[in-house]
This record gives sequence, C-alpha cells and structure tokens, in this order.
Amino acid sequence: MFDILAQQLINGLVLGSFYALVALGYTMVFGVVKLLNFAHGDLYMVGAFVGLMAFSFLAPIIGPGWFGVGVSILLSMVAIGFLGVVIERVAYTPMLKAPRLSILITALAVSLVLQNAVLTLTNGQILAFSPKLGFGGVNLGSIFISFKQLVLVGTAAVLMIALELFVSRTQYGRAMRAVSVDKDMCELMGIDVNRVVAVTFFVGSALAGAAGTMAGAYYGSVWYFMGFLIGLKAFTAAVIGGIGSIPGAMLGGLILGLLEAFGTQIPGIGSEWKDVFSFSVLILVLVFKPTGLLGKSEQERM
Amino acid sequence: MRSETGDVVLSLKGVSAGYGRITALHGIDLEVRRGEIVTLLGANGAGKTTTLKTISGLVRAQAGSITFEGEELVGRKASAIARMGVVHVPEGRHVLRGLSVRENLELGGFTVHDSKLRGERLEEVFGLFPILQQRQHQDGSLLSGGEQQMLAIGRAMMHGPRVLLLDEPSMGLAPKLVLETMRIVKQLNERGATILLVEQNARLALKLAKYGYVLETGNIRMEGEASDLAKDTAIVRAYLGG
Amino acid sequence: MSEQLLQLSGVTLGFAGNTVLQGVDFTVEAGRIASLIGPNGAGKTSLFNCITGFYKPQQGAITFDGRAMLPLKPFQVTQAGIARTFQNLRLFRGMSVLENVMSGQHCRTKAGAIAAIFRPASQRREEAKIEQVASECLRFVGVDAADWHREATTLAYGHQRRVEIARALATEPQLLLLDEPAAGLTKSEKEELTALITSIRDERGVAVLLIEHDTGLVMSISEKVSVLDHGVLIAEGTPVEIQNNPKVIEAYLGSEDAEDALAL
Amino acid sequence: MAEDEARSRVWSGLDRWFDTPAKKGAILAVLAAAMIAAPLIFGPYATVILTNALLYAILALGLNIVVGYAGLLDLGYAAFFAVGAYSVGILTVQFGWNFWLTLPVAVAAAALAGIIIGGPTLRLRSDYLAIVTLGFGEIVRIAARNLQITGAASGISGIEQPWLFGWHIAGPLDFYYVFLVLAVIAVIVSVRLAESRLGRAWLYVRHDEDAAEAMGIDRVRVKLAAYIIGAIYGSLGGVFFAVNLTAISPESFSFRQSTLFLMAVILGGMGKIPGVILGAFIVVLAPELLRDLGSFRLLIFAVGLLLIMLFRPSGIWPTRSRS
Amino acid sequence: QGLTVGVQVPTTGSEATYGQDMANAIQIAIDEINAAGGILGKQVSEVVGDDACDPQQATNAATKLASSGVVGIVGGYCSGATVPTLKIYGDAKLPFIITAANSTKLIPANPGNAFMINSTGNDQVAKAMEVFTKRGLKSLAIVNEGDAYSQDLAELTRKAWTDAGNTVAAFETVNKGEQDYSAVVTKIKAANPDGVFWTAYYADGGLLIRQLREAGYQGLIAVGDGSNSPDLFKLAGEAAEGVIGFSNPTAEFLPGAKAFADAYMAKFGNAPGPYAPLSYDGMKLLAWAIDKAGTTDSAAVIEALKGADFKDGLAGPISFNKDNTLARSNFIVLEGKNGTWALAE
Ligand SMILES: Nc1ncnc2c1ncn2[C@@H]1O[C@H](COP(=O)(O)OP(=O)(O)OP(=O)(O)O)[C@@H](O)[C@H]1O
Ligand SMILES: Nc1ncnc2c1ncn2[C@@H]1O[C@H](COP(=O)(O)OP(=O)(O)OP(=O)(O)O)[C@@H](O)[C@H]1O
Ligand SMILES: CC(C)C[C@H](N)C(=O)O
Ligand SMILES: [Mg+2]
Ligand SMILES: [Mg+2]
Repeated sequence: MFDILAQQLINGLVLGSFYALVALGYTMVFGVVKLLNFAHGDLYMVGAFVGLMAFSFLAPIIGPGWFGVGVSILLSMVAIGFLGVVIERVAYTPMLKAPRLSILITALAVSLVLQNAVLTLTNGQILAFSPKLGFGGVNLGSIFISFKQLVLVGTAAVLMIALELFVSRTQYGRAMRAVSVDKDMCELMGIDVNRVVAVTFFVGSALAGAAGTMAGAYYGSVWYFMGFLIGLKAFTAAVIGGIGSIPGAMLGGLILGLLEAFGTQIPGIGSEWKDVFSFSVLILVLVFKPTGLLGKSEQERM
Repeated sequence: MRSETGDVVLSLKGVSAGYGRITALHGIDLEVRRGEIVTLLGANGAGKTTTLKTISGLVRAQAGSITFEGEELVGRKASAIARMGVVHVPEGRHVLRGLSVRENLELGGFTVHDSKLRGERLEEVFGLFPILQQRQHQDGSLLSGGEQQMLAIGRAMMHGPRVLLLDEPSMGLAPKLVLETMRIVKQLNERGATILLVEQNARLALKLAKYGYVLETGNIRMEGEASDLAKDTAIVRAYLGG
Repeated sequence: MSEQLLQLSGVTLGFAGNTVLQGVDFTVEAGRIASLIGPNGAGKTSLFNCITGFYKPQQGAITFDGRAMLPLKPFQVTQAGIARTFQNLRLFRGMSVLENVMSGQHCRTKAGAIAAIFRPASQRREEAKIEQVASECLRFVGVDAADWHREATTLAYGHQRRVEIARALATEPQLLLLDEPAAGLTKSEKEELTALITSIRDERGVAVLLIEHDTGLVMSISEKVSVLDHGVLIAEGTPVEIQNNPKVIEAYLGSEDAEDALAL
Repeated sequence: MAEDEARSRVWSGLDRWFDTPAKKGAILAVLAAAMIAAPLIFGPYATVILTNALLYAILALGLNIVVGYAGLLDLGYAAFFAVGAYSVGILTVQFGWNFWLTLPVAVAAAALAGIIIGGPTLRLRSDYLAIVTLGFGEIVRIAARNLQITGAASGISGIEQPWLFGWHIAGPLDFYYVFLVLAVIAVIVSVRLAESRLGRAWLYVRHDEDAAEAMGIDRVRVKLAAYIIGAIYGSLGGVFFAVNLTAISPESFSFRQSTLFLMAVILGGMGKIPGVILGAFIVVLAPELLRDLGSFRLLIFAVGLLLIMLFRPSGIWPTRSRS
Repeated sequence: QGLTVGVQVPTTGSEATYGQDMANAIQIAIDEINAAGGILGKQVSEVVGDDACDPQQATNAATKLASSGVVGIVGGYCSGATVPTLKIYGDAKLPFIITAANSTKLIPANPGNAFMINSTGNDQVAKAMEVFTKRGLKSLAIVNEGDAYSQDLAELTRKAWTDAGNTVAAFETVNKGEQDYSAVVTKIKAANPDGVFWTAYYADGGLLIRQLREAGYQGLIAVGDGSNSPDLFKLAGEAAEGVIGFSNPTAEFLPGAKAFADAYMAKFGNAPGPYAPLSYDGMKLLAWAIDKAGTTDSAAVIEALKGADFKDGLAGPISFNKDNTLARSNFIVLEGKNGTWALAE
C-alpha cells in the first residue's frame, strides 16, 4: 500500500507540475490585467503543435534527444509568447475599458478561434510526438522515477522560481503588479503600461508554450483539443492557490495534481469521481479561505 | 501682464480639453517659469484637475499647444511625458493597492535606473516622512488618508521631478499636516523643483506661490502675482473667506 | 430612551500587530452633534467602521439605544438606526440620484420576489412609500428636483455629498455618522453643509457624529468634540476647551507660527 | 418615476417605443403575430431552431438575473438546467410520475441547489465565485454521468411528452408555442423584478457591496435570491427541454453549454432584456445559418463572436440614451 | 431533379476526423452509383449534417436533414449524439442507416426506421469473452472514457465477465483528452489483473497503453472498436505490440475493398479510416433498398430494408434481426504487429 501511495505521490507531482506551469500563466495575466484568459489552455495546445513542428524540423539535424526537445521548447516559448502578445493587442487591449465580463467572452471567443483554426489546419488529426528520451531513471525501493519526470519537474520548478523572483524582486515585476491596480497612475510614474501588459502576456504565454511542448514530448501526442481540460484544471489550480499569486499557482497546481492522483485511489469509489473530489476540495478551501490558499485578501478601506 | 524674468519651463497656449462631448477647458494660456511655484485656483469643477491631466497626458488636448522646455507635449503618451520629468501627483492619491509602502516608493523611481540614487532618494523620503519608514512593509492602501498623501508626494520625490504638478495635496489632511505638507512643497521647490499647485486652500496656496491663475468654468478669469491676488477683494470673497 | 444614544467602552482594534484603536470610551447623546477629530491615521474612520460593523474590534463593547452592536453585521447596524457616509464618495454608479436615495429605504420595507412578480396592492403601496421618503430626503438636503433623474455620479462633487447624506437619512436613522463631509468643498458649499447638519439635528432630531478636518466647521456646530490620537482618546470637551488644549494643539491643530513660516 | 428608470434600463430605450398604451398595444400585437406566424412561414426546421432559440432566451434571461442584475459570475449555469431536466427524466421515467407533478419538484430542487451552492460561497469575490460555480457545474455533470438513476453516460430516454387539458404537447409546433409562452412569462417576470425593491437591491449590491450593506441591505440574502431565481429559470428551462427532446444525457450540461449561456447574456448586452434575447438568438441561430459551411462553421462563428465583442464591447444592443 | 441523401456525422468537435472520413466514403459510393446511372435513374448527392458528436447539435442537424427532402439518412458515428435523433427521423418516417454507432442503448430507442449495420456492443462483448477466455485471463481491468459508447461497452463487458465467474480487478473511468493516466495506471498495476480492456477511442487509448507499458505492466491489453485506427501505433509506439483489438472490418483487411481504398486515396489523398467501408456499404444499401422498393416512398424503402438481403457489402452481407441490428457479428480480432494491425490467429 505504501508503494502505491508513494507512486501516486510522484504521479501527482508530475501532473501537478504541468498544472502549475499553466496555472502560472493564468495567474500572471490575471494578476496584471484582471482577465480570466480562457484562451490560455489553447495557447498551451498551439504551443504543443509549434513544439512538435520545431522538433520534427530539428530532430534530423540535432537529434531527437534531450537537446532537440530542449531547443523545441525554447522555440515554442518564443513563438507562443509572440502569439500571446498578438492576441493581447488584437483582442484584449481594445477591450480594456469594456465591462470585465465582455473581456471574458472575448477570451472564450479567442479560445474557440484557436481551437477551430487548429482543427481546420490539422483536420482534427492526433499527431504523435515521439522524442527519444530513453527509459532511464532512478529506483527508490519499488518506486521508479524516470529521468523524464525528474527533468520535467525540475524545469517546471526552475521556471516558476525564476518567475517569482522576477515579479517580486525587480522593478519590472513591481510595475506589472502596479499596472493591475491603477493604469493611469502607472503612466504618471513613467511606466509604459502597454509594454508592461505585452511583456506579461509574452511571459505568461511563453510558459504555456513551454508546458504544451513539454506535455507533447512527455505524453507523446498532440491534438487540437488538448488544451481544453488542462485549461480548466489550471484555472482551478490557480484559484486554489489564490489567483494572482505566483507561489499560489505553484502550490495550487501541485495540490490539484496530488488530489487527482490520490482521488483515483480512494477505496470504494472509482476514478470516475476523482474530479468531483478535487472540485469539492476546491469549494471547501474557498469556503474557509475565500481568497485561495495564498491569495491576498483584497480588503478595501472604507 | 507677467513680468518677463526667468525662462518659461512649462507653457500652455490655447489649450482646450474635455471628456467625450464635455469640454472642460476652453483654450487656456498658462506659464510656469523655472523655480517658481505657480498656483491654480478655482471653484469645484472649474477645470483645475483637467488642466493638470492635460499637461501630464492623461487627457488628450483637443486644441492648443503645451510645451515643456520647448518640447511639444501634446500627442505624447503620459508615460513619455513623465519620463521627461513632468511629474503629476493626482487628486486622490492613487496609492497602489497590493504593493507595500516601500514598493510604492520604489516604483515612483521607475525611471531612475541608478539603484544607488534610488536608495538615496528613499532615505530622503523616509527622512521627511518617518511614518512611511515605520510602515514600509505594510500594504500602501491600508494607510490612513493623510499617510497616503505623504506616500503620494514621496513617490513623486523618488522620481526626481523637474516640474511637479500637485493636485490638492492638502485634501483630507489634518490642519497640522496641511501646514506640514505645504512646508514640504516649499522645500521641494527650494531644492529646485518647479511646481504647479492646485489647491482648495487658497489662502495657503497664495502664501506659497509666486504667481497665480484663477480658473472659472474652463477659462482663465484672472492671473497675477500671488501677493496681489491675495489682496483682490473678489478672490477674498470667493476663495479665502475668514 | 437613554440619554446616551451610543456608547463605546474599551474599544480596541488592531491589524497585524498595528494597534489602531486602544481602549476607546466614547458616547454620543441623542439629538446632539458630536465631533471626532484627530491627526491622519488616528483611527477615526476605523472607529466608524467598528460602530457600523465593518470592523470587529478585538475588545470592548458598543451599545446603541441599549442594544449591543458588536454581534451585528453592518446591515443590521443600519437597521438598528445608525447610518453613515463614506470618506470617499460611494454612490451607486449607473443609477439615478433618486434610485440612490431609495436604497436607504430598503431596510425599512420588505416586499420580496413574489410580491415583485405579482404586484399586490401592498407592494405598490410600499414602492410609493419608498419613493416618497427618498424624495422627501432629497428635498431636505436641498438637491434640486431637476437633478433627481440624472445619473448620480455625474453630479458636481458637492452635490454628490448631499446625495450621500440624503441616502443615509433615508434609512430613517437616529444617529448619523459623517466621515469628512466637507473635504473638497468650496467655502460657500461648506457653509451650506454646516446649515444642513444643524437642521438634521434640529428638524429631524437625528444625532450626528462628525469626522472633519475643517476645524472652523467642527467648532462652529459641535456640542462636544473628542480628539483621537494614535488610537487613544486624548481630549474631550466643548469646542472652546478643545481649541485651547495644548495637547490638541500639539498633536493636531498646529500653531499659527507654522503657517506664517510658509510665506516666502 | 424610479420605476421608469428601471424599466428604461432593462428595455434599454426600447420603452420609448411603447410609451402610450396605443403604441404599446400595436407593437405587442405585431410582435405577437410575427412570433405566432413564424413557424408556419419558415417550416419545420426553422421551428425547431427557433424553439431552441426561445429555450436559450429563457435560460439567458435567468442567467441575466444572476449575472446582469446581481453581478455574480456564474460559469456553471448548466447545472441548474440539468437539475430541471433530470428531475423530469428521473421522476417520469423511473418513477412513473405525471409530468405536471414534477414541476414543483424541479423548482424546489433548483432552489435547493441554489442555496447549497450559493449559501456558503456568495461571499466570494466574483472570480472565485466563477470557479466555484464552474466546479459545481462539473460536479453535477459528472454525477449525472456516473449515477445509475440518471442513466449514466447514456442518459435517460423515452421521456413522455405531457398532456395539457387534453392537448398532447408533442410535435415541434406544440413545443414552439409552449416555449414562446414560457419566454413571454420569463420576460414579464424579469421586468417586474427589475422594477422592484429587490431588483434595485441587486444593482446596489452589484455596484458597491459595502455601500449597499451600509444602507441596510443584507447582501448575502439579496444575492441568494438572485441565485435561486436564476436557478428556477434554468430548471424550468431544463424541464421543458427534457420533454421536448424526450432524451437527455450529461453532454447537454457541460461547461461548454454554460459558457454558451453566458455568451448569450453578454453578447446582446447584459442587463438589457432585448439584448439578452438577441444574444440567445445569435448563439443559437448563427451556427445553424453557417451549417452549410461544414467544418469551417465553428471557426467562422468564433471569429464572428470575436468581432462582435471588439466592435460592441458592451453588447450589440445599444445602451439606452436618456435625456 | 436528383435525389439527396442526408449524412449525419461529426465534422467539428473532437470526433471530426472520423466524421469526415465517413462522409468521404459515402461520397465515393455516391460517385459509383451516379456513374452507374444513379438510383431509379436519378443522380444522387449527399448533404452533410454536422452533429459535432453532441446531442443538441445532433437534434438540430437531424431536423434540418429531415426537413430538407432527403430520401434517407446514412451515418451516425457517436451513439450519444445518435440516440436523440432517432425520434426525429422516426417522426419524419425516414430510413436511417446507422453505419458506426453501436451502443446497445440505440436498440430500445429505435422507432423502427433505423438500421444498424455495425454489430452492436453485445456482439463485441461476446467476441471479447471468447478471446479473453481462450487466452486464459481470469481477472480484468476495464477502462472507459465516460461517454455513452465506451461506458456502455465497459458495463456490458463487466456484466458478461463476472457472469462467467471471473473477476473485475478494476473498473475505471478517465476523462477524454486528459493525457496523464498515471494515477489509473498505478491503480491498475497494483491490482495486477491478467488483462486490461480499453473500451474507448484510440486517441487516449494510445497514451494509456504506453503509460501502462512504461510503468511495467505486462499483462494482455485489449482495445475495443473505438481504437481500431492504425494511428494507435503512432501514439503508443512499441507499447502497442501485441495489443488485441476488436474491430468491425476495416478496409485493409477486406480483400474486396482494394478498389474502394484506391478510389478513396485518389480522391481524398489519404487512406480510408476505420468506418469508411461500413459507411460506403450503408450508402450502397440505401440505394439497393430504394431500387428494390422501386420508389423513394419511405415506408416502402423501410420495408425493403427490413427484409434486406444485401450481398454486395465490402464488409460482408447485410441482413437484419427483428430489432433491426445486423444479423451476424462482423467483429474481427486484430493484433498489433510491427507497428500496425494484423489479423490475429
Ligand atoms: N471623467 C470625467 N467625465 C466627464 N466629465 C468630467 C470628468 N472629469 C471631470 N469632468 C467634468 O469636467 C469639468 C472640470 O472638472 P475638473 O475635475 O477638472 O474640476 P476641478 O477644478 O478639478 O474641480 P474640483 O475642485 O472638484 O477637483 C467638470 O464639469 C466635471 O464635471
Ligand atoms: N483594514 C485595515 N488593515 C490594516 N490597517 C488598517 C486598516 N484600516 C485602517 N488601518 C490602519 O489604521 C490606522 C487608522 O486609520 P483610519 O483610517 O482609521 O485613520 P483616520 O483617523 O480616519 O485618518 P484620516 O483622517 O487620514 O482619514 C491607519 O494607520 C491605517 O493604516
Ligand atoms: C467505435 C464506434 C463504432 C463507436 C461509436 N463512436 C459510438 O458511439 O457508438
Ligand atoms: Mg480637481
Ligand atoms: Mg479617515
């Protein structure tokens, strides 16, 4: 029994890393423009396709191993970063003065556009993404952790920590947080708000691109619908952790991953109830901690 | 009208501006010279705030020209204007929620890339406003109204302004603090900042300022040396009172 | 009815290690105007928030008309008869002046969804009453009937202040808390406000507790002035007593010399 | 007076078209005649699509009370729709109840669901409420997918169509008229609520919770009322949806559906009744009108949606312009 | 004045590839029919109704097809989306040839005008029992995807398997498109069943198979007819070697389908998918029934279909049981070999 739980712990951490990476982008964009970017999961999906394209092109030249995948991830990050900025410029910036719900619907529309565009381009095909990363790993007793998993979790952790430092410690990071509160005041302090928003979208989207490519290479398949579910899950994760909070997104992602892994294992009820289990936990968390685990309460002064 | 000494740092010529269909400024002319404190008086809704916003680029001028050190400001983004050294401390403080007092100040120095210089200015601000140092790690928006006003001024100091546009800095402050704030305004001025001051408390403003303008429904109604304005009976009746 | 309408004893409030109010004992008599002054950050607004249930003090008791207020939620406090205005204007955007003021009557009426759908006579009577009370309050504070159907937030600042007061009066309070109502008003508007506050007391018999930095205004209308500094009540008395209290001058008023020092 | 303001807000200026009883009568008569005649003119396919549009209009009006009036973001509205549909499905098919007896149960179940989910969470800020409602919607869908009593993934089929005083409501045309009547009722109720004390309270709370609370308004109670009323709309929509289709399954109550309902509310212009109805019609009719474009149709629909939002960010229906 | 045939398939949504494939195959059949002089001397064309594999969209599509003057409907891929359309075509009295959807839930909902030319889940389960028993399996893990089709197949399997005195070691549901099945894999591995039966589609099945093998699971893996696509091997890679698949007859294993496959390839540039032959057959069957009835009058066509005795199907002869399901089981057993499907011995 202990083995199983230990294995589920690892499963949960791996899955949670993906959730966390995607949740991070959600949270960043939300943190700055207060927009629930429902297209974020689709950026992840497009990221996977771009990563696969890059990989197919690069593998014959630099090999289908770690290096090839690594470079594909970087390329995908850049491409999706720019795609994010384009979307922001075309679809969100013109809406900044509109009611917030309208932007939400715009985001849903962007999500539909991306999904159906890729559907049309790929004819709905599921493409295989098969790098040669070997099957090596470390054995801890009866528990096996593959190098793939280690690298994945490690990369996710590095990206997250770098981002957290960027946002909390640098002037630019402060400016990002400031923009979310009061754009006019930021302008008055000499902050080019449009640029800050663009950078935010770039970084958030690039993370989605990274996650998408990593997921494609890790699980081995890429298709136009792959962003939907993870988009929802990442949104959930971001909220559990406290939306707008970067450590919160990491924590929320990991918790959700673990909840799902262990939820599958609950005796008596099957895996079909695992999402009910995690959503119930989510609701309970919010009932007792209305701003999510690490979210700051936005108490306004009277 | 105006004596011809000192070079003009900020100049408005025929500036009109407004919000949508509402025109709040109808072609005003105004000048601020180097090292001066100039005050802008007027009743509620006269257009004082709009004037400052138009200078700093938050409101787009519909007509006219605004120059700073000879450069045209109309058409520039607010952030670009701020980077030129025209710093606007808006009405209502606009402390950034979710950022600590210290972070608010740090961001005030966003355009200052030399971190040592930023550090020095921070010390300076803390010297002027010890309460801000005490509360530096607290969320800025949780400060009391008066503390927030200090933060707003401190933030502008971090920027190292060449021209400071102050919009009702004494609003909501306790009497003692009103004086304190005015003293600081004067200090900033003495250290070289040119200041355009909008104040409801006309009596104090005219004491501080060298020159003054009176705005009425979007038009300049009167202008002159501050000391002369302070003696004008019409002004005394309308703005100074007992 | 007890003479002391509102009674605070030992109210202590803190946020994350910051003590904001420290054992504040304080009373307001029925039908009187009392004022609360003090430096910025002294805790005046926080005290209002404690009275109205928005903040929960860690210690102390607040009774109003003999009833304990601390267990109540803000809306229940209002129902009990305490109304307030906010330091920053907080009118309902996108709604007319009249609709804004009608909100005050919510807690004095009761028609629910079913009544709204079927509109029995009782519901229509109630609607008429809500509107009539709101109109009467607007007239009382002197908002021109021509403005009643304008969107409230497009009104001039001074008028918005009045609407806020009318809205508070529409809750039919016994005690009205005003948080810096004169801030940002011109001299003549302040004079009108002074008259309004006096008539709220005299004509409606509503007690007023006023936070205000305009000492002239405070001294001219208050029967009692209390001074808060760093969360502690440092002085209490008639306007004359307060104006000459050295502690108050030191902490709050400042000296005339300081003002003169400003002149170049 | 104030009533006029509320009316003008929900009708968004349309009320000026029927300011005199004569005008009002004439316009209503023309509108009614058009709606009654539509299926006879456009044929059976159009009838089914229009019925669907009316259903969406009812649901959007219900969601509009939650989102547009009370300002609560709800991403799981399909859950209430499911509650109604499954109430009928389960009670008539598994327990052999008469259809009309299930109505009160569906209403009660929806109200209960509204309280269960709303009670503990209505204090949350709207973004958090969004995820809670989303989660709740998913819980309901997954439960329906896994429970025996709901027929699991295949759902419930063979739901009997009701009789009303000897009229068997069965054909597409019958249901068109049923939904038309329901939609009219939905509009009337929506308007009357907006013009009431409760309707104003929703707006107060939506604009400024603290100020509303300071005016003596119990925000939780007021929000809960919006939630429950919205739930009842959704549930009743679901009830008639179930008997119209005679078969229901969990896919009809997915997150996607919820977002579609929300789109209907916002696309036309939330809070404005003609806008909400227009939004519902667009959401239903546009993909149908594009049907002949095959696999491109959803792409074009999505792009169209995006363009609408970009050019009319507050919804297609113009905002009232009052003197 | 030609005849039109309604084709109800998903051309958008997650199942769009299959739907497009079916519509293409029907087009090939129509081309052939037209080349041979049409039906009753009239040229035929298809009109596609996209059901997006969604019940509500399906009702809209079906209503449109039903009211557009078609002589009959061919198609039906997703059982979930097909169930609510049965009544619509039933009310319109249109012959409906269901070429792929095969959940047993369709049978009781059929008003009599629908004909299922793909063997149903019952037949598949019977085949599966046969194979599992022959391979000596005692315990089984069953995994489905929570949709009407895969859940139905999973439940039928569970019942048949336990009725036969075996054990179901795990019965799991995963979400479509979830990608990460490690938690379920761990659970299955711990239960260590002799075999795992995946009752849903290849997209997720491929990943599940791979994750099972990577986790070191060594028992038999079997997949249902939703996973009979050759693409399974692209996704699962080597892990799919030895996997057992139950399938309706697909083009590569039908000797008579060579010409069809070539024509398909020539026209659409890719090989026909798993439901192409049945869809082709469905169209041919409808044409045959109309010819037989000598009229497009639907009652007569439905009569002709009831008594069908259609020999020219690529996938074998077609005749129907009393409940309008295919009279014989058409299931074949496949095995993963060298990166593709081969017939299992
Ligand atoms: N955002 C806005 N939208 C529309 N009109 C506005 C806006 N802001 C200000 N106005 C209008 O412009 C005019 C000038 O306003 P402004 O704020 O400049 O006055 P002010 O002199 O600063 O007054 P105060 O002393 O009250 O601050 C007023 O009539 C005001 O109603
Ligand atoms: N919600 C809160 N969280 C943390 N600190 C708070 C909060 N509300 C008030 N404070 C602190 O309590 C102190 C008193 O604030 P309060 O607003 O009561 O002052 P005030 O007397 O009304 O001042 P002013 O005259 O400037 O409005 C301030 O230092 C403020 O930072
Ligand atoms: C594999 C396919 C024949 C199954 C089909 N998608 C159904 O839902 O019945
Ligand atoms: Mg102003
Ligand atoms: Mg205060």
